[in-house]
Amino acid sequence: MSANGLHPSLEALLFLSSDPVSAAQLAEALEVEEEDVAAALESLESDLERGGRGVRLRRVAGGYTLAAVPEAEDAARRLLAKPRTPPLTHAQAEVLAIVAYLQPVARPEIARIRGVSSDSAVASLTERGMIEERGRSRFGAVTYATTTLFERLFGLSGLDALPDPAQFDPTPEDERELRERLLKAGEQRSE
Amino acid sequence: MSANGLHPSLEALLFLSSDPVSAAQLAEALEVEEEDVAAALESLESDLERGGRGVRLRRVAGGYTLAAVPEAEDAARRLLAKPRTPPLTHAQAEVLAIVAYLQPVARPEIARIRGVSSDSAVASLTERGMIEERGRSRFGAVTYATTTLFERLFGLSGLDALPDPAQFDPTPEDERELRERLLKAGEQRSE
Amino acid sequence: MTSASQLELDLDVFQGPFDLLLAVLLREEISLAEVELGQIVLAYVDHLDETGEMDLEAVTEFLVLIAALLELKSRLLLPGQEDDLELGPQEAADELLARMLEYRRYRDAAAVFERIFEREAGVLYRSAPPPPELRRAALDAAVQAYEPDRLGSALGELLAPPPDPDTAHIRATVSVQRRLGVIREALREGSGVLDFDAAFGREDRFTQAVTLFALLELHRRGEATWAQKDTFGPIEVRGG
Repeated sequence: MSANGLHPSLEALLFLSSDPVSAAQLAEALEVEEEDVAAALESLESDLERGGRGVRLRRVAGGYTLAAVPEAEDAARRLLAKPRTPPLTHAQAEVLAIVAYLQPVARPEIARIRGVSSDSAVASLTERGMIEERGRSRFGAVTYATTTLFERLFGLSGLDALPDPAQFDPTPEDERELRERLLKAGEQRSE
Repeated sequence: MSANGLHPSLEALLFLSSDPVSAAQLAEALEVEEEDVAAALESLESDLERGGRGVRLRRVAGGYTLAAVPEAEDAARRLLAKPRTPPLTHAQAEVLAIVAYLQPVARPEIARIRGVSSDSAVASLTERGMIEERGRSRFGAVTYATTTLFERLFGLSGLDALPDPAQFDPTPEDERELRERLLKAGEQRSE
Repeated sequence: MTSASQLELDLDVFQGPFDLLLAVLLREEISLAEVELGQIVLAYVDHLDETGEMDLEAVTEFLVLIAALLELKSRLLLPGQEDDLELGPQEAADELLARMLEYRRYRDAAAVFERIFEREAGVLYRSAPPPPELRRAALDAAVQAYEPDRLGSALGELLAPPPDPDTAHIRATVSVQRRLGVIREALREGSGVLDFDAAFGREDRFTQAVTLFALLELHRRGEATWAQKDTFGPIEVRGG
């Protein structure tokens, strides 16, 4: 079957499924080869991008799913009476970044990096479903990891799609700058 | 705005609404005249009929809704017939235990026992078909009960096959005492 | 302005702004072992009180710094437990810098996360149950995926008496002044004598830390003395 021939069934399945579905699951349901599904997904994606359509194909949390176009957000929120979820606080964002890159990570390690106890941010992220308990460290502390909801909320196809952590590595210039900043007061004083 | 210009937003709104919506509701959300919406709906309908698409516009009581094309039904059954069973989060396990042992149980009661709002866990358990709305409490709140699917997924022959709570708690309880003790512990938790 | 760099310090070994203290520490002009970190915290808390402002970023940076200084100092003062971790002043300075750089990395990542979250909040997904005729099929195909004991143990946890209430949200109200009041009251009740450990009670760690600073402050003002008869024995706080 040509890539286009699969479009209607693919669109129907993605429309019906409320969770992201993998190409393998779609291939099994459609009783076709996975590579055909992959090709059809690609052509469906570009069809949807071409404009005039209200949905886009997105790759999130290890699967494919349809999402409404962002232009419709305001009207959708009016229709569904659904307010935006509150933004992340700085503390929540820091804890989330630590958990995302170091998972599984124990609470004391999060506190050590941030220099402050992070219990309340950990609790609200857990309640918001973005992180969850995932086993224990060898010292017996509960460890945390991100959830698939986190990947959905951040539009990530998976954890390997997190922003490249190397971009946050301090450059030697950053390091020199920080050292200099700390030393600057001393220089001024000794002048 | 031309009928075609409204297509993307209109499609997005119909895509997002799980219930049928009227032309008046759509017009209000889109901040346009109802007759423009009516015209756009008609042209969207014929676009969708033209083929190559996985959804159709349906007029049902209460308004308009999108539905998957019938040709995809077999594939959809194959895809959705397998209930997705990701591991339960801590919050989901707690909510499920409360509903299983105390059913029917109202949402505010679940929140009181857990000491935190449990809306997102209730929503995902409902979504996965493990619990469902079952009547109302005498205060008018929706009450929840477990489904047959829940019993199947836990390999239970019936609700009387739930593990005896006494096994996890020293004192045996009848159901009313169990509810009272859970509420008491919950109140202490949220103090 | 709550930036720690604006903080003027008046310590036994050092007088001047906090920034400068960091600089001298980094240049090893004085040893961390001689610096009374408790006084820096007290000065900062007073400074916050005076300005009445709260710049979260500045306060966080101060906390990261002071936590790192505390840990480094405790390792300087208690060598031997982990011999390979014994730190000279240069290593301590390097580690302080490393700690700040590590925190910065996650602070920068957090800023990116906040932007992604904000952008993605505009993307809406459909969340509707499949039509009834498709849902029915799911039941026939369902096989056991979960253990019933998971429910039993979740219920058992909910029945268990709750742990001590989380006081994280009221931390900000703990002040040295208030802890001073509590300790003075306890001294009065105990006719001028108070067991050191009892002063801490079962408070959370932050309150305990502030309590320690309050005890140090009483000592500094000459309001109380400490006595310990045996090594590692109980410490008595006596009102002066």
